Amino acid sequence: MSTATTAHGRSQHSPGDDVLVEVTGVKVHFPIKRGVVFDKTVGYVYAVDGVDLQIKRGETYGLVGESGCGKSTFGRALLRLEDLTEGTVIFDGVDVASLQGEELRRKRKDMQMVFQDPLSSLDPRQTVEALLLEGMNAHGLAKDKAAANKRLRELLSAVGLPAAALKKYPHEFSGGQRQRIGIARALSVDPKLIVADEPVSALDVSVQAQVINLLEDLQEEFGLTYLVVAHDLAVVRHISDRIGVMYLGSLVEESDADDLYAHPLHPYTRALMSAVPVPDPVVEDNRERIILVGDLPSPANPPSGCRFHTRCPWKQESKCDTDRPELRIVQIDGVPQGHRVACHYAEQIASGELQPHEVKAVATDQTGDSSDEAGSMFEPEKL
Amino acid sequence: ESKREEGGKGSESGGQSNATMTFAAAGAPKTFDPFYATDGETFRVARQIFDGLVNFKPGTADLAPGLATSWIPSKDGKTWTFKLRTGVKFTDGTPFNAEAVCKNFERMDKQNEAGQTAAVYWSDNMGGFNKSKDDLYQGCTPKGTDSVELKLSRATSKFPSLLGLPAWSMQSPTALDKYKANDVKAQGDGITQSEYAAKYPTGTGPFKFEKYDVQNKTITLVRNDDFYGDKAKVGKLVFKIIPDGTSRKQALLAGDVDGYDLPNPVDWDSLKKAGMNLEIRPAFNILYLGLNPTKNPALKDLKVRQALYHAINREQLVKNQLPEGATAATQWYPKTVDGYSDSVMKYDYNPEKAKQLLKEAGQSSLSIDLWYPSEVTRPYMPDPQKIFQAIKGDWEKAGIKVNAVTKPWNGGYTDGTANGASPAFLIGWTGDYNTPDNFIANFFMGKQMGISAYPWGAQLKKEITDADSIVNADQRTAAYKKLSEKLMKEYVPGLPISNSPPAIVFGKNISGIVASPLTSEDFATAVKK
Amino acid sequence: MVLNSNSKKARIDELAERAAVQDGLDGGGIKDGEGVSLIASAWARLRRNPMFIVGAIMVALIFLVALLADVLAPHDPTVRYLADKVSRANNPVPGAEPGYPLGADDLGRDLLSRLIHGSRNTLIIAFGATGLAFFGGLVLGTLAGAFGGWIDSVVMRVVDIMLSLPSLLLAFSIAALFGRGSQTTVIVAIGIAMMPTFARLLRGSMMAQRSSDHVLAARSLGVKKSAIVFRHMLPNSLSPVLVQATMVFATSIIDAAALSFLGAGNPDDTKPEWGQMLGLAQEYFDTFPHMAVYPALCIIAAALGFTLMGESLREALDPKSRR
Amino acid sequence: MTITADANPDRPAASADILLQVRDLTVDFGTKGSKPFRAVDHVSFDVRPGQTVGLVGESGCGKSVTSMAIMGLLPKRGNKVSGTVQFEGTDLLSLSDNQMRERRGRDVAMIFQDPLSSLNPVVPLGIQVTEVIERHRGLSRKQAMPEAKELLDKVGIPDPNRRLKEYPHQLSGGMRQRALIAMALACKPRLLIADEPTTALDVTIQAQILTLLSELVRDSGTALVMITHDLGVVAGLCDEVNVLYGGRIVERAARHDLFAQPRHPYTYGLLESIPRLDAARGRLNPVPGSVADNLPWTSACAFAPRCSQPIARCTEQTPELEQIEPGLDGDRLLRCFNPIEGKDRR
Amino acid sequence: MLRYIARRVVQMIGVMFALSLLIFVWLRMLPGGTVSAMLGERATPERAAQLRKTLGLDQPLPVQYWKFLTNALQGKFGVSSQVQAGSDAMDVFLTRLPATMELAGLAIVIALITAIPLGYLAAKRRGGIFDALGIGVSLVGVAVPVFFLAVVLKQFFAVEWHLLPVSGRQSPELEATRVTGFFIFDGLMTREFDAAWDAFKHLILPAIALATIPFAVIFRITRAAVLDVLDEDFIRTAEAKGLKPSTIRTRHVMRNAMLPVVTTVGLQVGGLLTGAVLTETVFSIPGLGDAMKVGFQERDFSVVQVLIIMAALTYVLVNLLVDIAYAYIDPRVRIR
Ligand SMILES: Nc1ncnc2c1ncn2[C@@H]1O[C@H](COP(=O)(O)OP(=O)(O)OP(=O)(O)O)[C@@H](O)[C@H]1O
Ligand SMILES: Nc1ncnc2c1ncn2[C@@H]1O[C@H](COP(=O)(O)OP(=O)(O)OP(=O)(O)O)[C@@H](O)[C@H]1O
Ligand SMILES: [Mg+2]
Ligand SMILES: [Mg+2]
Ligand code: NI
Repeated sequence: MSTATTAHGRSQHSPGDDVLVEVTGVKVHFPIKRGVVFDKTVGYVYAVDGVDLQIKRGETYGLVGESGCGKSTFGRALLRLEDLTEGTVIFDGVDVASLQGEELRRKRKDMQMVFQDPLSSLDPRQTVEALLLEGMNAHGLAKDKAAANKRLRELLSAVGLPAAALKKYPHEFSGGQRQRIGIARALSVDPKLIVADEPVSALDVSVQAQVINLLEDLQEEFGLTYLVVAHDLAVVRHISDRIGVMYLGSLVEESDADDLYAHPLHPYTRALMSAVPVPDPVVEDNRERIILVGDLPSPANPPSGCRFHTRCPWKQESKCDTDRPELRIVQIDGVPQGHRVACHYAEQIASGELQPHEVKAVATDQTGDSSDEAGSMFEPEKL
Repeated sequence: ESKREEGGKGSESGGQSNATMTFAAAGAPKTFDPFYATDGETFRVARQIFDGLVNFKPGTADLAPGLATSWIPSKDGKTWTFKLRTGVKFTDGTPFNAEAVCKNFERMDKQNEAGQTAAVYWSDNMGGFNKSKDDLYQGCTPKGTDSVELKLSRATSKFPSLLGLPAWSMQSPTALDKYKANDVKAQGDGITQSEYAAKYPTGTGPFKFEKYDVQNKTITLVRNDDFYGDKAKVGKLVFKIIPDGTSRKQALLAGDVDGYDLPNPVDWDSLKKAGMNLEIRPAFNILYLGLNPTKNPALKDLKVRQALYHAINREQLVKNQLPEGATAATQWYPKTVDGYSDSVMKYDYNPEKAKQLLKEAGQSSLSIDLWYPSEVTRPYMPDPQKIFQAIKGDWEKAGIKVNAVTKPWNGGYTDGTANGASPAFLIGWTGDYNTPDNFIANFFMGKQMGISAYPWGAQLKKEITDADSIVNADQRTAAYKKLSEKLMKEYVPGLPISNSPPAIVFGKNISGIVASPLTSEDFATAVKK
Repeated sequence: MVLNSNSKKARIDELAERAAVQDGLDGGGIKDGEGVSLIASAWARLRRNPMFIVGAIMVALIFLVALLADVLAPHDPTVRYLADKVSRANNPVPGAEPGYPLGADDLGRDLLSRLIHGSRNTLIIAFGATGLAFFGGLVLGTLAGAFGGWIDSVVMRVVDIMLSLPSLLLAFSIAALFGRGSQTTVIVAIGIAMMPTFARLLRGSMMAQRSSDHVLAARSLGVKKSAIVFRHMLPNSLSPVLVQATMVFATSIIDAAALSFLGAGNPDDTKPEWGQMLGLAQEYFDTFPHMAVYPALCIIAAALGFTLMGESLREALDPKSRR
Repeated sequence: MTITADANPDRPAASADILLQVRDLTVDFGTKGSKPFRAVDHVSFDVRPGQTVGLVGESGCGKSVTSMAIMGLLPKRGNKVSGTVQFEGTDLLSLSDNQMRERRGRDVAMIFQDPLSSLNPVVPLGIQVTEVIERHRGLSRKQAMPEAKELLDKVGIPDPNRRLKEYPHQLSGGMRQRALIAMALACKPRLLIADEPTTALDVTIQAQILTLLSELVRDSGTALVMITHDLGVVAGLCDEVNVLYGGRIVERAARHDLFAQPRHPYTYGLLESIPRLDAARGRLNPVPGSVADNLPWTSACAFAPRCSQPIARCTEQTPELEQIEPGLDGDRLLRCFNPIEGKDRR
Repeated sequence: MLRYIARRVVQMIGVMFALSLLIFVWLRMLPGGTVSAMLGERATPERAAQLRKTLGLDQPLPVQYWKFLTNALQGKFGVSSQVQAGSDAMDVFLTRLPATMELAGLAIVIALITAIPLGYLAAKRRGGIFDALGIGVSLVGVAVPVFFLAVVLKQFFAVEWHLLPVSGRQSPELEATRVTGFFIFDGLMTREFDAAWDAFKHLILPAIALATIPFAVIFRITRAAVLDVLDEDFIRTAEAKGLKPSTIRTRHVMRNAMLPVVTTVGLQVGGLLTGAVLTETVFSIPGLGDAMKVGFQERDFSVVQVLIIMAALTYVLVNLLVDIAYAYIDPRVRIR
């Protein structure tokens, strides 16, 4: 590839300052319904609970967090595949959150999605050709047969698949190839933004690297903007320009990718970082680990105050369990501007003034966390 | 431990035994008070526990003394005096006497609204209730203890044969009162019977009602040891309800039951071969093809009706589709009925003649809707569908176009035909007692056949009523013979098809039962070996 | 609700979902040429399944007989050739004789010809009833599955009520509603009685499709709703319904027989049909068992053929069995 | 922390300090009917008491099948297992079903990838823990209960008394995995096989579980066979690492050696494919193609089509697993005609 | 759980109400009716009108329905005109329920005790002799019309070989005491063991005929469920723990495999009722199926109405019980 020789694939296409997506106060709450005669809403799953962020044009924004923290839901909400409970999403100057019907459908051309499971996201009964043409037809991009054909070939070569793939069905491909088809489909309508929800989690390491490279190349070539959702911090760090760390429905920290590794400020980020295994025994042997106790609390019943206080080794007597910290810019030496964190004591922790202490694990009850229950507990989303 | 008595044991004296005879019934009796019944299942049971004032000679439809030993009408035929049997007691101990008879009649005549609709036999034959103008019954006066006088509003041939029907059974007045026999209520879709009818039917007959086990569908009667006549030969008589025909047969063959009624004619042969006692009753029914010119004006022409008649190969139909012993009908009632004429006009099978007659009537391309019922079998019509097929085939051979119309018996068929909605239809009748009136009055007085559409319609109705009110039996018989001839020659309001003998069958070890044309066998004479 | 609400529904939904979830064969390198669709690969599996082959042969034979009935049948099934031999009293069912290998029925019509023509009417009933149930269920299920919301609620409540009645009873009472039985009433009765199962099955798998990733993907592509329903959801939901249809074929033949047995079938025997022949032969069960046994064997063969096909189809389409 | 410098597979069998000795373990699937498929191909390795041995490789390389074959858990039909698995001198493969049952859970225990599906959803946790104690130590359920409680306590499950009465779905993922570990350790087995024990878990939970495992192994002296596709996990935990490709071991080394100087192009490629958290590295250098492209080992190197530096011999001959010059921590084995030379990754 | 039951009960009431309305209207749309059934050949237009008036059938439908509903709420469901003339329709249901329950109960027991072990063995030795046997029997069970099978069984076992009684519930000669109406139970309770045995013998053939379809279904489900469970990871865990095969079979395989089986058993209720109509006809058993058939044929609408509603209610109730049983076996659905 053309850029393969450069030392680093990321961000030569230096993102401009112009903001493509501006998200403010986005909340997505799923009602929990129950009742004897009629279903009443008895509570909510606070899947996304107040997220503000900006994604600049051409940049890759990475979103990390543990399973169930609301990353996917946020990604879908951004694309209006999920109805927002609150908040606005300004995409390219338009508030997507308020769009409806046909308008929204047209807007979809500009924002696309790549899914985690490459097979289940492809209709098993359609050939690759039909899959790719569908979006083009929906937006009037395949004007005539010849043009469409040309475009199909372009797409396939862009994702590194042979033209023979067109007549095949998804189940005839390997995992990596399927993911390429998924990416080609997203590209087929010429979007500005691609939300990639765990695009490589289901893939083997070697294939994962191929897809990561592909994503980077495509960004270069088409000037795409990415929101990459993943739970693998190393992957996110690798491909992102900016990273947001999510915990229980909201961002706890946000900064440039390199800066986050250099200066993790939030206790949760620190713990996360220290937990990621590194394929280097020397590093591993000398690492200092912050082992968190307990599990992620249920998003249906999030803790008060700082969402993280139940597991935080730096938790203080005051404030933590009562006041919910804002995502704020901190003034710490060596920490560049634009590093935001949602912790009352970020400065004190950074300076070493506060030291971690032992945390007693509280047993969390896992109710309603398995997907089949969620399926029957909640009405599936509307079309 | 249970307190059940051990069946089958006990002394055997005077041809009597304590044996149990089990008879398979096709359905459950609708009630045990025969006064409100119309179904044969009720009547069969009622026969065994009740007696009427008059009775029928075993094996015939002729009258015989019952609880009355003799009777005489007045000159005008409106007052009848009955001499009663003495020393008879109901099974609850109430003496049978003139007072009891009158109480019975008063009870029958005095019905509330629901009772009036339920007492179909009474209203059919008596015409009304509460001594109203239409009511045949006008009063009962005891003459001493052993004689009563019944007053009628008009003379009729029905009397006194009618009193031999189970509906006119004499029932214990004490029990009737005590268990509120007349307390009949209409509720929702049905009519609730009294406690009397459900649990305490009390009569003077050879058997006593013991119990009806609804859950096992069995009715148990036990011998009435105080019976005035010959005591029953079996100690216990059980009716086991087996609705499925094949099962009844199998149960008999397997020895589970000792007999059943109306075996399917296709089984007669095999039953006989298996050594069963198959009793074929004299035919006392008729299958006819009703015609209604109000629905198809072509039928107004006598020639058309005659043509239709000539076109039916009744001999073959009888052979193919009807049981052994069935005969092609020549007139509107069977041979055993007084008033049957041997010199009626005969309509032999002759498709050519039929065509000729139709041509003469200008109806060469006659097309007719022929109705036949589904979901039913009748003694006179074991398989309506097949009889229909046969007639249809015959008619088509004579160039008549036949449109099949079929409706479930209870799902519109009887309704439709009764209301005169069908131009041609298959239906029939089983006689209740031996008078022509019991047949023809039923056929021609209603809307069914659209008699009024004919020029002779009113006349026929009058002729029927007139014949009925002749008091002298011989004169009456003569009048009916003439009427029968006229019906077959001049009127031809419909086409009598056949008389089929119903059978009853018993196991090898059962004897002594005399088959009755009225299907009212007396089980008291049954002997079980 | 966490509990599986009404279990019949739940069971149907589960089957639907299971069949709707697709998993794939791992593909190797991309070879040239046409792709192999799921249907094609299912077919490839089917072809090797002896159960399917036996079933298909049985069904094909019946179809063949039905198509060629006019040629194959030695006589007209409605003409009473042996009427003269019939005597209810001592020979109700004429036995075999030259030209009439199985003898005649109780009206003197050739039994063999009636059996042969019976295949045609039996298939008409089975086809009619299954088709009606299928399309009715398809419409209801699609409505409910595609729109959700109150349409779904209303449709499903009706379906629930129908489901809570035993299907044969439902058919029986629908047949009774017409008063007079005919081929059409039998078809309609059985068809309606079978409809709710189809509706539920389809709705179940449509629901599973609705929340599936590939439908989400189509939505995010901006594909029109109708296209999503008809191009993605419906085709992917059909396989359990198709399997069910094959099964209903078998049951509808048996149900038609049961209706005749209960006296609610088609009384017009000029269109012979096996169920009806069996029903009408009731009175001969013990005296002339062949009258019942022949049509019964035909019914069993047909039902077995379709069941075998259905079972093997289910296996072929069930992703779980692709191990 | 390597116990011995001698990792030669050709050592005399069943030497006293070898706990598990796997020799030429081969598993063929589809013995009749369908196309035969060799999932595990002459795999040999040793495990010493207290040692942690890693098996790494991408999906489908035969890791799980190897472990299942050792445990005798492969289905009875449709496969053929050959070779020997000497455990403390007995060949496990030659044991009868019943004899094997006696040993499983007592001498050799195993934990699996998906902690939810690996627990019986309709049986309370307590019974699932005690049943193994009852089975192998002849205790009654009543006697076993306190032990179960202690076990849960030991693996760090808070409020064990309550948890014993609960069902798996009421526990979080990490807790379920802890419960599985508790069951595996209930009879103090001398060998524990862990098949991707943390793959289904979040990183923070993974860290908890890995820490727990290494502590338990250290405290009890149980040997551990760690199966994973995550080189990071191996780097932190294993004494010796076996890299599998297409059912064969392609490289074996002590962990420091392996990561410092990967010699097999596959190992090297894997390491190059992984984005690292601790360093902003250049563009990833993935191994091209995917596992499905592999050739059979019979007449060539199965990795050749994906290899970064294949030579002619690679497609003509099958390389053998051979001892190469000792690494920093001891002997190492390699199956390659054209190994990577002189790339020190430190 | 309680809330769930409450919800289901409320739903049930709604369904019953809708159903009663539906059936009421529907039955009254049927041609013919009680009146013609009661009168038969004796029907004349006048008499029919008279009867209709007496029974209140001449009133507008809504009025009739209202009357029916208010009566029904007081526990009066109308009077049977044919099936058990004069009895309250609910009594008809109650007197006939035991017969059908005995029959259906024995049938389901037969189906369960044969299908579940066979299903387990078939799955465990997939492709083996038990598998083939089970599949064969279940295919035949589905393909042979119940009534035909019933007739064949009866012909051989009762008529030809005289091994079992031909029809009915109990020999009347025994004069058994009636307590609950469940003849076998009554016989055992009153120690009339001969009566219980006799009633049981009467049940054998019909129950076998009726059991074929549930057998087929339960067998198939058990087989599939066991196959599924055998593939589950926790079975592997259990094996890895070295548990005894019997422990694995009962505690781990069957417990889980029972889940779909339990649901299926509930679903068989409808099928059993359908089958009961046919077998009760063939064996002349005075149960609900027989009442249903006669009710329809003779247009005994009060009875049909009650029977249909009760059938639906039974169905819903059984399934509620099944759900509760399900919750008992499966802790995952036990929440709340
Ligand atoms: N349609 C829905 N209805 C109700 N709750 C939902 C729905 N979708 C997601 N949730 C809940 O919202 C929370 C966040 O889910 P989400 O899928 O966004 O998490 P995630 O961070 O993507 O996790 P993962 O890494 O497992 O994909 C979870 O607790 C989930 O159960
Ligand atoms: N029962 C089986 N029948 C046939 N092939 C099998 C069977 N089990 C495993 N295989 C095949 O054996 C090979 C090795 O499988 P195995 O499960 O050991 O891989 P793995 O290394 O554990 O992969 P993963 O990381 O995905 O768990 C795979 O190609 C797999 O398809
Ligand atoms: Mg997600
Ligand atoms: Mg594995
Ligand atoms: Ni890069």
